[in-house]
Amino acid sequence: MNGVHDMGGMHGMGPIQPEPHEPVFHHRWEARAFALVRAMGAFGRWNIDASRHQRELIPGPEYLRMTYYERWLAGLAALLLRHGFVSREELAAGKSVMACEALAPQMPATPALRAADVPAFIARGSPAARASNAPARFEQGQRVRARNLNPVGHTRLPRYVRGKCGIIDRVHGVFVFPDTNAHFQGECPQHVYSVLFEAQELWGEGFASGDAVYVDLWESYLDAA
Amino acid sequence: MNGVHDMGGMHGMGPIQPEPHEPVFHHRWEARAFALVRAMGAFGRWNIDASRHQRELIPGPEYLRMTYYERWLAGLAALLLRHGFVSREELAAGKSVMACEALAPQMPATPALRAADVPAFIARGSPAARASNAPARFEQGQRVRARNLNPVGHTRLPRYVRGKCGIIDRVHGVFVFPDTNAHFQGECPQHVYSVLFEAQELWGEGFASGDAVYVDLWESYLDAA
Amino acid sequence: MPSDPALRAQALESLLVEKGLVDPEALDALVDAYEHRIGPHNGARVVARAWKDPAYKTRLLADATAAIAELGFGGLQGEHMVAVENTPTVHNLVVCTLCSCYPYPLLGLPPVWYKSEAYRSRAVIDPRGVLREFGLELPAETQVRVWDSTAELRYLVLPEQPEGTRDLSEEQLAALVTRDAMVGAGRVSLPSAGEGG
Amino acid sequence: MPSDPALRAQALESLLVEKGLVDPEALDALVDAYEHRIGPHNGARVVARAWKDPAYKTRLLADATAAIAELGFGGLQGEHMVAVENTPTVHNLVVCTLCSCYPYPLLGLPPVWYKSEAYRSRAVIDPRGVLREFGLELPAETQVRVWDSTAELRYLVLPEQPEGTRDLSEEQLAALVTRDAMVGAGRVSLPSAGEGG
Repeated sequence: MNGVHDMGGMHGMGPIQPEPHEPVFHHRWEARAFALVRAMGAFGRWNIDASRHQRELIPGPEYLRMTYYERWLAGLAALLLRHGFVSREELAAGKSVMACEALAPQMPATPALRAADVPAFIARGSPAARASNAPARFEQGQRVRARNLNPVGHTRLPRYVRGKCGIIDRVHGVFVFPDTNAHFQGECPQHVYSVLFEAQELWGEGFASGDAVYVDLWESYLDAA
Repeated sequence: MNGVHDMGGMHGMGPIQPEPHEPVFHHRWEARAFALVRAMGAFGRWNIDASRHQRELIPGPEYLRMTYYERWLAGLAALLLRHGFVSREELAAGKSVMACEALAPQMPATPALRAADVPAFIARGSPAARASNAPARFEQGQRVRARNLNPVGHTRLPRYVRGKCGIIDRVHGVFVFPDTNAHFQGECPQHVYSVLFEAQELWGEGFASGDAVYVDLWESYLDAA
Repeated sequence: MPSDPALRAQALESLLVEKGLVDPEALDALVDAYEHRIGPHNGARVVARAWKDPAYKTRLLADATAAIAELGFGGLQGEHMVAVENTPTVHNLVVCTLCSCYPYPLLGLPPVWYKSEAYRSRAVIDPRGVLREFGLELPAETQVRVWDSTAELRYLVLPEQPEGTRDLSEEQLAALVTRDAMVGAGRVSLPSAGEGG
Repeated sequence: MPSDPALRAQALESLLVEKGLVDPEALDALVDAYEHRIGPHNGARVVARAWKDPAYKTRLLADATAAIAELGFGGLQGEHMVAVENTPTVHNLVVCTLCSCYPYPLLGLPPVWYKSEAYRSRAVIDPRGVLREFGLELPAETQVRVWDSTAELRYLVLPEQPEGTRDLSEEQLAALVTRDAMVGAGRVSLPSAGEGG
């Protein structure tokens, strides 16, 4: 979707403000929000693409008003609701209204992530590469054009490269495809490429010649050019 | 500038909510803000392009949070300050801190617009067409490509047509050029064209064939294609 | 400046009046003009005339600014007009994606929906979806033309005249024409059909 | 849900704990891991090793995931790593325009500036201006390469080793390496030069 989250190339977002000696979390609630998202993600009822898309669905004006972890909280609440972990009433009340089972018969009643399992959970991560014998359609050095796709659903093809020509810089391998995975329509793994776009191709004459932006793009985002 | 104001083609801005029997103004302050902008504009110290650009300079998150007339108020306050009509202290206090002359020697002390002159002021408007013998570079039916320009300053070339091909639908005549006029760098009049862009050219396959968007573009925004 | 826009507007007005830069009666006159004098009834007169008078319609489509001036309309934010005609095969819709440009002399000040981010963003990428939200389902074979008011041209949609209204007077026809129809966000229908405006 | 995010987070946590879905000690452990165990000191070890050991550097640039795993790092949000090398003629800068992807195992959680709209929007269109705001003025002949983390690859910038540090130990070198330098928003300098991050 062409949401405000897709902000590469925009002006007017204010100055960059590095903070010396910045703490990992600025407020305790941020730490809890971060951990809640991870702990509930451990149930495996959704995936990282669905989770990102849920945050993108926050309406533009609200998205920009919120801080990073406010978006995480909003996205988590929406996912919990959608997947039957909590009811709207419970979210409003901040406490259990009825047994979880009553809402969704398959619902677990024990945490997916125990304290003892946290180190292994972090160490394991959630690899998105998939074994595949599919041949790569493009090879290093090949000229490609990013397709002009404007789906209403999730995509990782940013607006600023659509329609632009680039060069395959490296072939990363085969990865889960977010555009389907975010909507629970399957992993549909595809090759991912790092594509080099010259700054002048992206932004026009007058930009520094030689400067470039490298963007990781799935095969179906690209046409030979 | 690539600000959030340039929102053609975005998703996620919420539903459209027509309001039956909508009043012209929803609050008295909106009416006063509207009229203040017009009355102060009558001094001719700035132009409509500068006025639009001033509103575009509202940082993205604030721009989207504000209502239409809040943006007008914010833009007006910034213009008044910038052109020496009021001081920062006066804006903060909401009352005169020192004589206007002390701030800017050339400053007028009488209103530019009197009640009796309002009908003529509205009837006259502020035509942007300029007499010119310059030949039009493009003619009806000609294929053009919108240039990929990404200036940090004001422009009326929306992002969604940049790099896209279209057909000259009509030649409107010669008009003041906003990209210079907004920055008080002269009117630099140019031909303006209505350019027909096919929906599929703008948004890709899958969009309704035959549907089109017509965009009014200045000559220097276009290349022959 | 206070955070409440009402207080902010009031503070700004009293400051500018105090400094002798603004005549509060000029503000009253401006507000009065757009609340009581200038509005969609102007545009409706142009549309009704075009429906009744084929020669006028020809002039309107060829040079809208001049044809509209014949009825005494023009000026602020209508200095340069273009009229586009809806037909059984073409539907026109007007938007201003970059701000909210609108033909004041014919339609008055724009409604909130026209100025909304939702409309400004979606009209050019999903005009059929937008029209659906206005209750207008267009057949696939109808061509949709969206006019993005990026320059100082202002657009008036000349709606299709509803069936069975040939015998109505120009005044009666004008009473049927809604603001939304002149933006392209609606059709003109007979009173019985009922359409907001 | 309450409008204050702190109350909202608390309400959500107590609801999920009450429903038996969340172990609060698991939350404590997650927070503790990123507050005390996982951070830029990890990435600094990788950089220092690459500076000291040319064979390691070759492996890091060829297969960063494997080379980083040699030092025991990897996992969540660092499953697939790429290392890009700064040289006197090339400067690399990492961003995630679409959200805020960041190599957790090497750098910990991203700082606010990295997640800011300002950085996400401008890094790809005005990287030199962005770097200037970080106090880094790049000569025109230096090529700027911006890496937009749009997929599940995570990027580590291998900064240039500062002059006069050949004799330092790997541990001493690691102490010089800043987070900003590993994102490409800074250079590594000697302590006397002083650099935040």
